[in-house]
Parts: sequence; C-alpha cells; structure tokens
Amino acid sequence: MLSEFAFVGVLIVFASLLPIAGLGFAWLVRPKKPNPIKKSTYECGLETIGGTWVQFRAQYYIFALMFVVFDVEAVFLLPWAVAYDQLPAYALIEAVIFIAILALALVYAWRKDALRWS
Amino acid sequence: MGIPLYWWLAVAAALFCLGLYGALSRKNAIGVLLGIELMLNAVNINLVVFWRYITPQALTGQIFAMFVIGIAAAEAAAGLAIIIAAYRQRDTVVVDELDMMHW
Amino acid sequence: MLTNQMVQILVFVILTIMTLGGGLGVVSSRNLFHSALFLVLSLVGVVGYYALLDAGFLAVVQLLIYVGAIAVLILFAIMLSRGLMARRQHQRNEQWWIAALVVLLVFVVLLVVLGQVDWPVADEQALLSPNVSVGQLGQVLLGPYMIPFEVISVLLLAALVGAIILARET
Amino acid sequence: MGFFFNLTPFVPLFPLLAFAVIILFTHRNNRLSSNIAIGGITLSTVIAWGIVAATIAGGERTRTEGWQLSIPWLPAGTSVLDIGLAVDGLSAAMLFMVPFVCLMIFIYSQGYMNLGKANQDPRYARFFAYMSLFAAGMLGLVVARDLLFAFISWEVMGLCSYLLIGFWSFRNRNTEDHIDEAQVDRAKKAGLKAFITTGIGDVLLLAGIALLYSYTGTLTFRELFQPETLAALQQQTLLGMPAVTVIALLIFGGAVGKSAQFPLHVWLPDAMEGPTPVSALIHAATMVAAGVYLVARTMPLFIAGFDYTSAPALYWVAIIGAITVLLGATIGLAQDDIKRVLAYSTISQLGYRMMGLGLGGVVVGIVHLLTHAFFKALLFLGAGSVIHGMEHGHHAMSHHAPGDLAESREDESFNANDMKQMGGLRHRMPRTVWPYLFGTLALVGLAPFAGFWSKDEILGEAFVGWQHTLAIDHHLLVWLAGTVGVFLTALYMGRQLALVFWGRPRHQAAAQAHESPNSRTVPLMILAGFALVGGFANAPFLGSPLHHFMADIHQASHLVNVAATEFNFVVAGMSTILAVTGLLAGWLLYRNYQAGQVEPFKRYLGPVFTVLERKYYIDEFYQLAIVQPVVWLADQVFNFDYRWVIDPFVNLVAAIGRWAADISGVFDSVAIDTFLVEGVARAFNAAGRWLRYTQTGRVQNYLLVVVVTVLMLVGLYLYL
Repeated sequence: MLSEFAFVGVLIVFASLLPIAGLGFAWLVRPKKPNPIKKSTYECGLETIGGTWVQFRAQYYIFALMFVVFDVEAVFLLPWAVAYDQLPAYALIEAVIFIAILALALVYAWRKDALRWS
Repeated sequence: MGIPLYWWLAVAAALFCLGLYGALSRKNAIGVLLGIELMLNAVNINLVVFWRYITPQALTGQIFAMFVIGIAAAEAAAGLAIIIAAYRQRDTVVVDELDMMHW
Repeated sequence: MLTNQMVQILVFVILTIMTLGGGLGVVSSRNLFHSALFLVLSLVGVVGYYALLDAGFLAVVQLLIYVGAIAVLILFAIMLSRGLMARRQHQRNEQWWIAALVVLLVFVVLLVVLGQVDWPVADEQALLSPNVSVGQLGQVLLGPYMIPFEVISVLLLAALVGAIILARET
Repeated sequence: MGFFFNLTPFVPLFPLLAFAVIILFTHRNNRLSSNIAIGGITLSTVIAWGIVAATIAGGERTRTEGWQLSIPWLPAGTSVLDIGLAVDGLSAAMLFMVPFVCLMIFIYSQGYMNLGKANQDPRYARFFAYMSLFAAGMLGLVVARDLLFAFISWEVMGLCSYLLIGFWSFRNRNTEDHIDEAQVDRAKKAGLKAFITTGIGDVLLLAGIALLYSYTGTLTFRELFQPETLAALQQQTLLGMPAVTVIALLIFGGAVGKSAQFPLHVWLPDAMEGPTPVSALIHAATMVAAGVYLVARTMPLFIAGFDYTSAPALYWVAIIGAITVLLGATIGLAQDDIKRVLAYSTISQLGYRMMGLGLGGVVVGIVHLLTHAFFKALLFLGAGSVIHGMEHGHHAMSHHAPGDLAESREDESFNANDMKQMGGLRHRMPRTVWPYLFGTLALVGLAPFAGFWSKDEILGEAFVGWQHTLAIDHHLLVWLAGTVGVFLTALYMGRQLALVFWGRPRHQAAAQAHESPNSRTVPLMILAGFALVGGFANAPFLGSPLHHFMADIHQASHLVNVAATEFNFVVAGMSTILAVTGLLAGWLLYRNYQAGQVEPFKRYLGPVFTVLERKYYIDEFYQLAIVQPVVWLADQVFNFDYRWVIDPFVNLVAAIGRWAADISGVFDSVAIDTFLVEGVARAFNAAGRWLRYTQTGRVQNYLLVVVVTVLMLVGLYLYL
C-alpha cells in the first residue's frame, strides 16, 4: 500500500528540491548591490499605492464558500458514482435528492445575486 | 503494521492538544477557528486509526471521518461568515472584544 | 537494507514532524496569514497519515476539501479582515499561560490514559488486508448511512444560506 | 261590584305611592305634596268604599270567605312564606272607616300645618309623606290575609308613629318663635317613648307569630282558624298552658303595646307632642285601632279552649281592658292639657273595646272602634282647632295688646293646650263648638249619638252574660268597670266642656281667639255627622246590621257567639243616667272656674287628685323601677366595659401586644431585616458582584472552564 504512494512521495521530494536548488543557486551567484529603485515593487517605475495587505471583497469569500460546498458535494457523490452499478435503484433517488437539496443552495445563491461578479 | 497503535494515539493527542491550546489562547477569532480545525483533524486521525487497527473489516471509521470532514467544511463556512459579520459590525475579530454576553 | 517497517517509521516520523510542527506553527505564529499556511502544512501531514493508514480515498478527500477548499476559505476570510495580518500584534490572550498549563495537563493525562487502555487490536491477518475500495464506501454511504448522507446535504444548504446572509455586503 | 275586590292591593298602595312620590320627587313643592297625599288617600277611600259595597252586595258567602290574593314572598327552607291580601266582613267594616277618617284628617292637616302661610311648617311635605305611609300601614294591616303581612304593616305604623310623634323635634324655631328647646326635647322623648313602649309589645307579637308558625306551619288567618288547626294547637302544651293560649296572650301583648292598654299605655299621652292631626290619626283611625283589630282578627285563638284557670287568654283581655278603662278615665279627670284629657279618654275607650273583645264579642269591640274613630277624630281635630285659635289669639295679643291684660303679653306660662287658660270659647269659635259638643255626647254615650249604641252593646253583653251565670266573673267585672267608666267619662268631658267653651276667658289669648278656617271646620262637621248617626249602623232596633255583617266571618270556626245583643233597658238606662249625671256634675263644678282658683275636683278629692294628676305615678314608677335600673345597669356595664374590666384588660392586652410588637419589631428590623433579609440580599449581591467576573462573555474563558471541568471529571473517573 505504501509503495503505491511512494511515487507521490518521490514526486513531492523532487518537486520540492528542484525550485529550492534553482533558487539556491541563483542566491549563490547573484550580486548583492541593492538600491531603492531595485527594491521597489515594480521596477517598471510605477509607484505602489497603499499597503500590500489590501482588504478583499466579501464576494471572494462567497465564491470560496460556494466552492467548498460543491467540493464536499462532489466528494460525497464520488463513492456513489463509483459504486453506481452495484447499488440498488433507490440509491439513484437518494443521490438525486442529495443533488436537489444542494441545487436549492445554488438557486438560493443565484437569487441573492451571490454569483454575480461585480 | 509497523507502527504501534500508541504512537498514533499519542500523535493525535498531541495534535488535539495543540488545537485546544490554539482555541484557548488565540486572540483572533480566525486563530481560534484554526485551532478547532486542528482538533477536528486529530479526531479524524483517531477515527481512521481505530478503523485501521481495531475494526479493519467495518467501514464505520472511514465513513465517520468523511462526515466529520463534511461537517468541518460547513462549520468553517458558517464560522468564518460569522466572524466576517462580527468584524463588519464591531470592526474587530479579537475574541476578547467580542463580549456581547459580558456582564 | 531498510525494512518495510523502518520505512514506515521513517515516513511516520517525517509526517509527524510536518503535522505537529505545522500545528505548533498554527498556534504560535504571530501572523495569522502564516498560521493559515502552517495549517495547510499540518493538514498535508494528515493526508500522509491517511495514506500511511491505507485510507487512500480519505487522503484524497482530506486533500480536496481541507487543503483545497477550507484552507482557501480561511485565507480569504483572513484577507477580508483588513489589517489583521499586517499588525504584528500579540496573538495570545491573557489566559494563554493557564491554557498552556491545562493543555499540557490534558496531554499528560491523555498519554497516561491511552497507555493504560488495553486496546482490542485486531489479529495480524485482518490487519494485513484492509481492502477498502471507493465502491464499498459508496455502498455503505448510500445503504446504512443513507440518512446522514442526506442530512449532510441539508447541513451544507443551511451553512451556505446562513453564510451568504451573514457575509453578503448589504 | 265584585271587581272592586281586585283593586284591593291599591287600597294600601295608593298612600304608599304617595309617600314614595313625595319623598323622592315632590318634597320641594309643598302644595303639590299635600295634594298628592290627599289624592292617594282619596283614591284609597273610593276603592275601599267600593269594596265595602261589594262585600255588602256579595252576601253572606263574600263576607265569610271574602276575597284573597297570595304572593309567594320569602322562601323559608322547604316552604315558602306567602304574603297576601284578603277582604272579608271584618276588613270591610274597617275599610269603611279607616281611609275615610284618614282623608278627613289629611284635609284638616293641610290647613293645620299652615299651607301657604308665613308660618307654614318647614317640613310640611315630609309630614304628608309620613302621614301617607302611616295610612298605608294601617290599610295594609286591615287587608292583610296573614299575620306576616299584618306584622309588616304593624311595624310600618310603629315607625311612622315614631317619626310623627317626634315630628317637631326638628321644628324650626325661627318660624315658630314660641316653640322652645324644652318642647323640642319633649317631642324627641315622646317619639322614642312611643317607639320603645310599642316595641315591647311588638317583640311579644313577633314571638307569638313565630310560635304560631312553628306549630302550624302557616300564618294565613283562614288556615289558622280551621277547627282542626285550633284543636291541634290546644293539644300542645307550653308553659303549663295550651299553646294556643300562650300564643293568644303574646299576640295580645302586641295589642297592649299598640292599643295603649295598661301597663303599656304610657306612650299615648306623650304622643300629644306630635302635631294634632297625628294625634287624631293615632287615636282614631290607625295606631290604637290596630291592636284592637288584631285581637278581633285573631279572636279564634283567644276563644279556642277558653277556660278561667287553664286557658285564660280571653279573661286577661277583659281584665286588662277593665283596668285600662278605669285608669284612663280617672287620670283624665285631673289633666289640664286639652289633648291629654282626650288621650286618656282614648285609653279608657280602648279599654272598653278590649273588654268587649274579652267577652268574646268581636263585633261589639269593632263597632265601638268604628264609632269611636269618628268621634275621637272629631274631638281631636276640634281640640286642634281650639289650640290653633288660642295660638292665633296669643299672636294677636302680642301684636296689638289691649290695655288691661298687657302684663300677660310676655307671659311665658302661656300654653295653648292648657284648658285653664281657655274659657268662653263658644263665643269665639262658634263653628268648632257644635261639632265638639257632638263628639263629646257621642263619647259620653248619650242616645242617639254613636257612642251610646256601641258602648251600651258592650255593657249589655256583659250584663246579659252575667245574668246567665250570676257569678263573680269577668262579665260582672266588665259591666261594673264599664258603668263606672261611663260616669267618669261624663265627668271629665263635662269638666272639659265647661273649662274650654263655657265660663269667661282666663287668658287674653282665649279672649282674642278666633275661629278656624273652613278647611278645618268642614271635616269637623262631616265627622260630627258620623258621630251623630254612626251608631245606627248597629242599632239593635234596626236589627244590628253590622253584627251580622261581621259575625259571619268567625262563624266558620263555630266558636264565637254570633247572637246579636238584645237592647237592654236596664243597662242603657243606667248608663244614660250616669252619663247625664257626670256631664252635669262636671259642667256645674267647672262652669264658673276662675283663673288661679284651686279647681273643684282638687278641693273634694285632695291627695287623690294629686295621684290622678300624676297619672298614678306610673311614669315615675317606670322611671324608678325600669328606666333607672336599666340606666344604672347600663352605667355599670359601661363602667365594666370602659373603666374597670374589659377596656383595661383590652388595653393591657394591647399594651402587652404593643410591647411584644416593639420587641418583635426590633428583632424584625435587626435580626430579620438586617441580618437575614438584607444579609442574604447582601450576600447574594456580593456573591453576584464577585461571581459575575466569571461571566466574562469571553468564549475562551468558558472553553477553558469546560476543559478543566472535563479534566477533573476524568480525574474523578480514573482515581476514585
């Protein structure tokens, strides 16, 4: 079992090492002569206005919320989809009810204009 | 299984205690929520560990873990919405200042 | 040559460092944004645990929902509350030291209690082959756990509606 | 004619309505009020006479069974007390007299109370209201079907007598300048005396009624007088006598009070303190007639099982009557007040009626009541006329006094009622003297005036009764007392006539007195007519019509001797001789009486006269034997109550209580309030003040508490 995830582990290790190696090499070879222009955020000359920690709009949160809900829906529907041919007929009805209830959530969000990107 | 059950339980307990500490000591409401997430994960680890070590034939542990994750998602969504609403109203998310039930 | 058990222990230790280290970061970081990132690290460690415990589907679920969705949600929420991340303010309240003592006590008690319990661990044969497929999960989920399955959808509906009402800018 | 019976309720109702209307609505309008009162009694009279006519026309059956009306009134346990009205011969006879005499008196009163004059009585309207209520009470009694309604009417009369006798206790001295404080005081006392004295009788009557109801379960006269009911009452024994006798005596006790028989007669002379029309009403039509009527009405109870020794109810009626006749007549000899003479005359005449009833003669008693009502009303109204004449004379005298009698102008001793200050008034009041003379002759009992027939019937019945037995029994007693009474009556009336109307004026007021107006003299004349002819209603040579008219009523009980008395020349002749003798003696002795002289009776009788003048000292005796002991007892009770035992004890208890309360109060305020109540409150307050810090409102504090608690529970679980 563990061996099945070994590839994932090796991938993670390599995926982590490669950027670290690149950045580390660059860090080793770069000259260290900072000046104000070089330290500015955008070297093209545009001045930044305000802090970098800007406040997000609540609408982003709503989208993230919708994403979480339907993410969970997908996770719960996956076992049903996998086992679909082994399940009795009423399981379909259950799933439809499940989807319908969450569709209600979608309709509600829609009616409240939560999906409008403004 | 190469790893003793006790180790797992100890790790889960440690994670739970970390989460508990976070929930008890963080000033920020979102920090408290993070601590709670940790505690939920500790519980989930326990559920899966008990499934794996004690009742590997029954799927109860995994199903429960799934439900916990689903509920945690709902909890995070609602809890964060509350925090946002409270922030709008009181301009703070410091739990100490969210003391409307104060004497 | 490393035995299977030694590899397992090695992975366990690495994952434990990730998980508990991440957890420690979550509760001790002064910057809330960093706390959230530490949480992600800790949750990824838990994903590893699930993989180590032969619960592959759960590992995927954990990754998808926790790391993919909830953590993002938390980050959004943090960024919604302006100025929280910028200020390096004290993130501990005045009762933190009591909490630390109590939690430490809880931890000790838990360790002691958990050590004293004679766990009814299944026999070797059963432990070796916990073949659980996603299909089996689906059958259980839509069979005996039919009602909780539907209730989860209602819970999500309620959470969504409540969250929209609370979070929407009026 | 029969429909008049259905109007019976209106006979007492019209005066009652008049009373209510006057009191409630019209009391500010004097003329209207008196007219309403007169109108009420007029309607009553019309209906009553209609009823009388209907009774006469209805024949024997109507007279015996009459007419009845019953109204369920008081639910008393399982039974219901009915009140009702009934008319029979006896009622009808009374109905002929009562409303008519009342009407005469009302008309007379309108003038007497000085309607529309400067000295009109300030409570004029109220007077007529009371008079109406009085009449309503009497009429109610007359038409009562049962003892209950009779008693109610009886008590209404008692109240009215109190109100009217004491009427001038409120007299406004600004308008009646010659009324002094003493007179107001006397009026008050007289009212109270009448009320209390008759009240003694009323208590006995009520006891009798209650006994009767407990034995028979009914109060309706007709049911009571069923032979079987009376027989059952005779079977019962109470106080060693048949119950019926005890009850009869108790009822007679009520009559003694109301009809002013010895020994409860004392209120009647004092009742003269009321206005004269009230005296007339009381003496003639209402109050004193009520007692006689009640005894006549309940006569079967007296007669049932009559026996001298074992059931002597009737005997006592006769004895009391005889005593009263002599008592009243003798006292009447020595009174100077014109109205007092008449008052004692009334007492004496009431005695005659009781004697008649005591012989078992319902009819003779009632007939004398009827005739007496007319001529006594006449005499009182005549006396009132005289008194008014005297007052006018006094008034005139003080305004333009002639020379020779000027010294008596401010005469404080002037008393308009005093016969000794009158004299020669027949010249000043020619229209008063004749009716008065008629009344006197009727009272004395000279043929053919009313009193002759009715009085001689009583004496005749007694004499005939005695002739049957020749024993020394109540027949002889009645005859002797009655015959002596005739002489005495003639004597005091002769004295009165001589003092008032003959001789010469002994006071300037008498010399200047003048005749009363028509409103007063016309009723006098009408009544005088009745005094002249009233007796023929039962004259033996006309077949004693009233006798048959009334005797029928008790025929049902088969107990009353219904034979009409034969005219007895011995009796009649004897009483006529005595009456003429007495009248002449009185007139001759007093004809030339001068002011300041010792009066003739006093010359001849000496100390006896003084005893008579002081009314046998009965009032003094009551004062000494009853009033003073009662007052003394009341004082002792008062002292016991206020000074010696009860109040000191109460005060002591109160002091102890207060002392205990003080202690308790201190304990309360210190121990309870400060320590317990406030202490607890403070403790909780402090606890709350401290404990509220646990309610920080901070979620994390709570969570910490939860964790610690769980930890402790785990510890408990593991190590205990």
